[in-house]
Amino acid sequence: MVNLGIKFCGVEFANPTVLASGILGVTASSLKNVIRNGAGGVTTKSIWLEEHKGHRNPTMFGTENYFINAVGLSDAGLEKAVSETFPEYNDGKPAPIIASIVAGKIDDFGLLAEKISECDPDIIEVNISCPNVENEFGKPFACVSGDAAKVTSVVRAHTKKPIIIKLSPNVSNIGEIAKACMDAGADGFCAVNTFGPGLVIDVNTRMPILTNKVGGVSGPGIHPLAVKCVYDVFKATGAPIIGTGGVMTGEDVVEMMMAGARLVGMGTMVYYRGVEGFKKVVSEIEEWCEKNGVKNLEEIIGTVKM
Amino acid sequence: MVNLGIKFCGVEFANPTVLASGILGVTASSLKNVIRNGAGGVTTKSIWLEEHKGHRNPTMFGTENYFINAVGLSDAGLEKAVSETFPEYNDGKPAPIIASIVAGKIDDFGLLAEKISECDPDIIEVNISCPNVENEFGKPFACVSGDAAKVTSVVRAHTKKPIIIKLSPNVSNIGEIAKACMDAGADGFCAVNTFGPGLVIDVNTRMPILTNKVGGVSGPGIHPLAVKCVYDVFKATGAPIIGTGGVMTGEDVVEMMMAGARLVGMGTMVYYRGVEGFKKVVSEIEEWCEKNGVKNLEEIIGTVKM
Amino acid sequence: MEGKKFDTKPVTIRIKKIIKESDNVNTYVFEYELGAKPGQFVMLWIPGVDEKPFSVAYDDGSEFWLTICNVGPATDALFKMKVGDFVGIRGPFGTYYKIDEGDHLALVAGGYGAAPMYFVAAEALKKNCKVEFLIGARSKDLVLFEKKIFGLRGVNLHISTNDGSMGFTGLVTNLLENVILEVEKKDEKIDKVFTCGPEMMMKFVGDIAWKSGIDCYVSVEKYMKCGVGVCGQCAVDSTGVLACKQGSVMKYNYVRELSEFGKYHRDAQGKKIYFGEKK
Amino acid sequence: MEGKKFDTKPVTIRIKKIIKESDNVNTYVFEYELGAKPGQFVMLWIPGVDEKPFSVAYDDGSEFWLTICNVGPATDALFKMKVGDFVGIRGPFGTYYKIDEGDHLALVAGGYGAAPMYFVAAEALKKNCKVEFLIGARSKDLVLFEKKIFGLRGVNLHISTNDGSMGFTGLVTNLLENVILEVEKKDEKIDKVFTCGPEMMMKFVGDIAWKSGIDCYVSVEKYMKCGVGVCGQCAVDSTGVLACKQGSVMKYNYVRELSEFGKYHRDAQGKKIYFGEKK
Ligand SMILES: Cc1cc2nc3c(=O)[nH]c(=O)nc-3n(C[C@H](O)[C@H](O)[C@H](O)COP(=O)(O)OP(=O)(O)OC[C@H]3O[C@@H](n4cnc5c(N)ncnc54)[C@H](O)[C@@H]3O)c2cc1C
Ligand SMILES: Cc1cc2nc3c(=O)[nH]c(=O)nc-3n(C[C@H](O)[C@H](O)[C@H](O)COP(=O)(O)OP(=O)(O)OC[C@H]3O[C@@H](n4cnc5c(N)ncnc54)[C@H](O)[C@@H]3O)c2cc1C
Ligand SMILES: Cc1cc2nc3c(=O)[nH]c(=O)nc-3n(C[C@H](O)[C@H](O)[C@H](O)COP(=O)(O)O)c2cc1C
Ligand SMILES: Cc1cc2nc3c(=O)[nH]c(=O)nc-3n(C[C@H](O)[C@H](O)[C@H](O)COP(=O)(O)O)c2cc1C
Ligand code: FES
Ligand code: FES
Repeated sequence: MVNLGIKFCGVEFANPTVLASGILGVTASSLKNVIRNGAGGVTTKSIWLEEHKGHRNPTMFGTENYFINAVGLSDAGLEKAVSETFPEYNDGKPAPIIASIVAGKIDDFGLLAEKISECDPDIIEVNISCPNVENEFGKPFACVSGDAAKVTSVVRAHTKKPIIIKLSPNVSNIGEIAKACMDAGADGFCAVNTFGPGLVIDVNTRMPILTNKVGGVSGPGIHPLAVKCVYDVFKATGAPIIGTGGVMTGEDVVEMMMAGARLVGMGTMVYYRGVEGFKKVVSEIEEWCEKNGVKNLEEIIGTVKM
Repeated sequence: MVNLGIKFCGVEFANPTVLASGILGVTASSLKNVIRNGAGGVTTKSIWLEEHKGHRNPTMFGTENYFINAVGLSDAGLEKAVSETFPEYNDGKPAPIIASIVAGKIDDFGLLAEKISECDPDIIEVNISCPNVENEFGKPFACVSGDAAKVTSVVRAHTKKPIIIKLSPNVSNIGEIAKACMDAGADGFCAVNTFGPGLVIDVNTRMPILTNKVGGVSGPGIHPLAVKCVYDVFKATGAPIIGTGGVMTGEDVVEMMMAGARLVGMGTMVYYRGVEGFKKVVSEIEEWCEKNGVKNLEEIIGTVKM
Repeated sequence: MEGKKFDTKPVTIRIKKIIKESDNVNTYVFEYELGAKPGQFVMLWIPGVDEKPFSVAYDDGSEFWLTICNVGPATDALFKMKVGDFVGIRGPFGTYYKIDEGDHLALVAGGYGAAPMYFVAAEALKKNCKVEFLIGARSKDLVLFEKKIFGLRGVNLHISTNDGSMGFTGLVTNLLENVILEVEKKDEKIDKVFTCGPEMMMKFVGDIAWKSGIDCYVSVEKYMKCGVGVCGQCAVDSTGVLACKQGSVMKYNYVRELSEFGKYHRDAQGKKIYFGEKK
Repeated sequence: MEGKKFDTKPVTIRIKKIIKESDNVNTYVFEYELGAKPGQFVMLWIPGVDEKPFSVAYDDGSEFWLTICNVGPATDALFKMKVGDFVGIRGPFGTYYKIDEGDHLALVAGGYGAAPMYFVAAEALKKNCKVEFLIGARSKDLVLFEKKIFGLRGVNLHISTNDGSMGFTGLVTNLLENVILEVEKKDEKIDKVFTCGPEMMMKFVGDIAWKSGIDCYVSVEKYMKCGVGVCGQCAVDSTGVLACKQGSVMKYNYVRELSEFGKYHRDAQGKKIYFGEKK
């Protein structure tokens, strides 16, 4: 019997797969449906203090090789999270839930963390890394280690919940930034957010396809880049990490864990394999463990022979 | 009749497709074979001053979504280029040739530029951006704008040939770096080199598959990221650019040109479509032009409606 | 390179023809091998404006139609476009109305729902079905596609208008009850009811079919962004199924258990909007 | 997810069995559905050491063999590995020996070339071919696979050794001339010559076949890094064709025109090494 359970920041997950933020995370019923389909835990879509309009469509599409999106972090705001999403999810709560929060001003992160803690999420994920916000507030906080640390310490001061920082891969020193966040009180990380941004042009109209012009790239084409980021963060901090980026199969999960992830996030996977993909991935992990004599997944974390 | 010809840094190319450096570029006969298969021009494998051993195999492999390599810039050195590659290529020279040069010390770039100029390449491409050299000399020159500019001015001082700088996508300010190179005397750019590096782990042995552990990622999965880089460099400099990264089809070429490329480099394409892919791509470009009433490819450069 | 199973990058194609159906409804014709089945939808990108879901009103393999009602910014921008202009298409997406050989079908359409139902009818005839085609509208000038449907041999067209300006006076649901009875009188039976139109109408249609013990399929049309099961915008309470993947066409047996169907939908930010509520 | 047409990530599998063929030649057996045709090669990754090309010595669909000569660091490391250890496989790559139904074939093997030729012979018998199997070696103890080949019914085994310690005394090329004559005497003819072995041997074999007007296929084995037509390391002068893609098995008609064949090959840095030259 293989034990797929993982303890992450003190929270027990039945298996290491976690729904990544922004995918199937609009409603509590959708999040529960993801758990019903096999995920070990879920992350909400990033929650703003106030209602936040995203970009107009097209906001996303996929190819055989990558997925690109610029949803623009649309959200109904804290009020909906507090009054609807969390109460509904917590009623017969099926698995741990991670609250993703996002803000344009550092202080708002503190207020959000405080308020969302009252909803009793298991973990708070601080999204400082959306690559599509470039035009709204300049560089994402995740790209400057000082900013990343500042956001972390503000959030730390406002909650007792475990906090993990969602890192951007679009930096040349992800390990350094992670270290700065650790020093500021982070309990762990989600690595990584989308890459780029990238640009896809429709050659007939000569227009960028996404209304936001550029979008964050995810999916199988960037997977090896994400694995390297996870390894760098693990090496720099040793902290618990939700390894995220182009994970499509049980073998990808195992690989991410060997690179240093304790949990593994999946978003774009549902584009290629459907929400039922979680079940498939989990059974692929189980199969691999059985074949390789791994009794407890904890054994494999960070074991890559570098 | 569509005119696919492009003038780049004063050099006439019969069509905008160029073989990227490091692919099928070991011998003159191989480079000529690429031209025979339809490319408008070729780039040599990066040439060192002295013989340079690369990494041991595995040095590369591909998946449906990306290609990863850490060849380690193996090369027989300047002597072979001077005595064999260029004389053989120039004997019945079928199309323009770009000499890619690489060095670990800034001064070596100058010496190389001077010597290689005697071989009469049409253009010199200065490779300051290989992501796999990290362990040998720290960060690549392409990741620090001061270093990039310094290399550029040293090369500038040693040759009258047009010089283009091969940029790295692994920076958060590619436009800025390009601008610094322009100010230091660059005539244009090749954007971009491979991404990352990335890491792929074999889950059975728990070993990185590449002997160098990490490798640069290319191919279709990173294409939108490369297009955005080309756009950024074009916007920052307006300079002639060889747009490179995940270009697989004639439509991808058109897209790259709309983003700002004058020529379009292809490397990994040959993995997916074979060397004969050049012919296919060129006829796809031609078809697109005919369908869209484009008589001269020059018309479309940088025309994306951003 | 060849397999394009997962390619949902919009393909830009030119508007081939625009047919005015009524004051604020146009049919847009495209020459493109879409390969849609009746009930499936596409995401239509109006470059520079927006991208929205629309049901396929017809697809003969080389040409397809979209019948679109001008209701807001995106559709309005589309109505200003001309033949030859480019739009982008992603799809076809979603489930479809499954037609079995020889079925006796009742198709119940409201509003632009007549368009996808026309597509169903056309396909049903190829499968030797008997088709009762019911259109409900507030008044005569809101009845769509009636000429095209009338032109389909083997289809019995039944129209209802609230104001009696055309056909039966009253609701299409009453008309449906009548049609079911009529068919029963002939010792025949309706095998399936397919319906597409305003959610409240589909709810009532579904309930009638349910009570009559007839399988019914409705089109669950929720706010859609991705159309491909990723964004979660179209997830339906309380099961969280995705209208763009498990739908839009779903069996009413299942739909009637959904706590949100016929009660509310959500906006682009995921906020509930109750039917009847002012936006 | 399903189509794996372009996946060349090494697959790590365990060594199932090691068979000692001679002092410095082992056959490694793997349980894996490789799907190789005779003449194709794989890239064999010895984790932590290197990855090198080796011809497939046999493949029955569920199991395949590699017959490997210990000549340097990578092969030496492999010889230290044990049953159950992991190695990585990419492939199969390259062209193969095409066998037509009922062909009368002469297979000429030198060194480890006997292994892939054994695979050819096994397949040829399935296609009702007559097979003359010629092995050339310097002496008896360097003759490989002769027992396995001897066990193939319908194959005529001909052996030559330079020192006469086994079979015909002399070069395999002389033996080939004899075999061709013998066959002609029976009013039959050799349809094709397939050869695999040291490049100089293959050159002489090719020339004999050429003079006799027999189609001949040789295995062009150049320094390979990628095996998939990308790195250009295996490009052959003066046409620049890739030994890993257009080869390794190529028609001698074409190969004899290559300026480098039988003259030089290149090292990992692309530097020429002339045959006979000390490394
Ligand atoms: C599966 C499906 C099939 C549809 N088929 C048709 C059709 O064949 N013909 C037709 O005229 N209309 C169809 N619609 C409705 C169409 O998508 C909306 O009319 C259109 O999006 C309106 O956009 P707008 O900017 O013009 O108006 P807005 O003012 O933005 O919206 C008007 C109303 O349209 C609906 N709507 C807006 N955006 C969306 C969205 N992204 N997804 C779903 N609903 C939205 C909302 O109810 C909104 O209140 C379909 C919707 C769905 C989900
Ligand atoms: C298509 C092909 C099929 C082959 N099939 C077999 C086989 O079935 N059995 C077998 O024993 N050997 C085979 N070889 C040769 C085998 O690849 C070399 O013996 C092996 O690479 C030696 O590596 P090493 O580190 O042990 O020795 P090294 O000391 O590194 O090399 C010894 C010699 O092997 C050759 N060699 C080394 N590396 C390569 C390389 N990457 N590509 C090509 N040649 C190389 C060179 O001639 C070199 O001088 C084949 C080679 C090719 C190209
Ligand atoms: C459609 C979409 C929406 C996303 N929205 C968010 C978001 O709101 N907050 C966030 O932190 N990350 C968001 N992401 C990033 C993902 O959580 C994830 O980090 C990234 O996509 C890489 O993982 P993947 O390849 O498994 O998708 C989004 C990604 C996609 C594809
Ligand atoms: C096998 C391989 C070897 C490469 N070697 C070099 C090199 O020597 N010098 C260089 O500037 N770029 C090198 N590159 C980078 C390519 O020139 C190109 O910039 C990159 O691969 C992106 O383009 P692509 O997606 O078309 O391959 C190499 C790429 C590959 C795949
Ligand atoms: S529209 Fe995005 S999940 Fe259905
Ligand atoms: S081995 Fe790389 S091209 Fe042949």
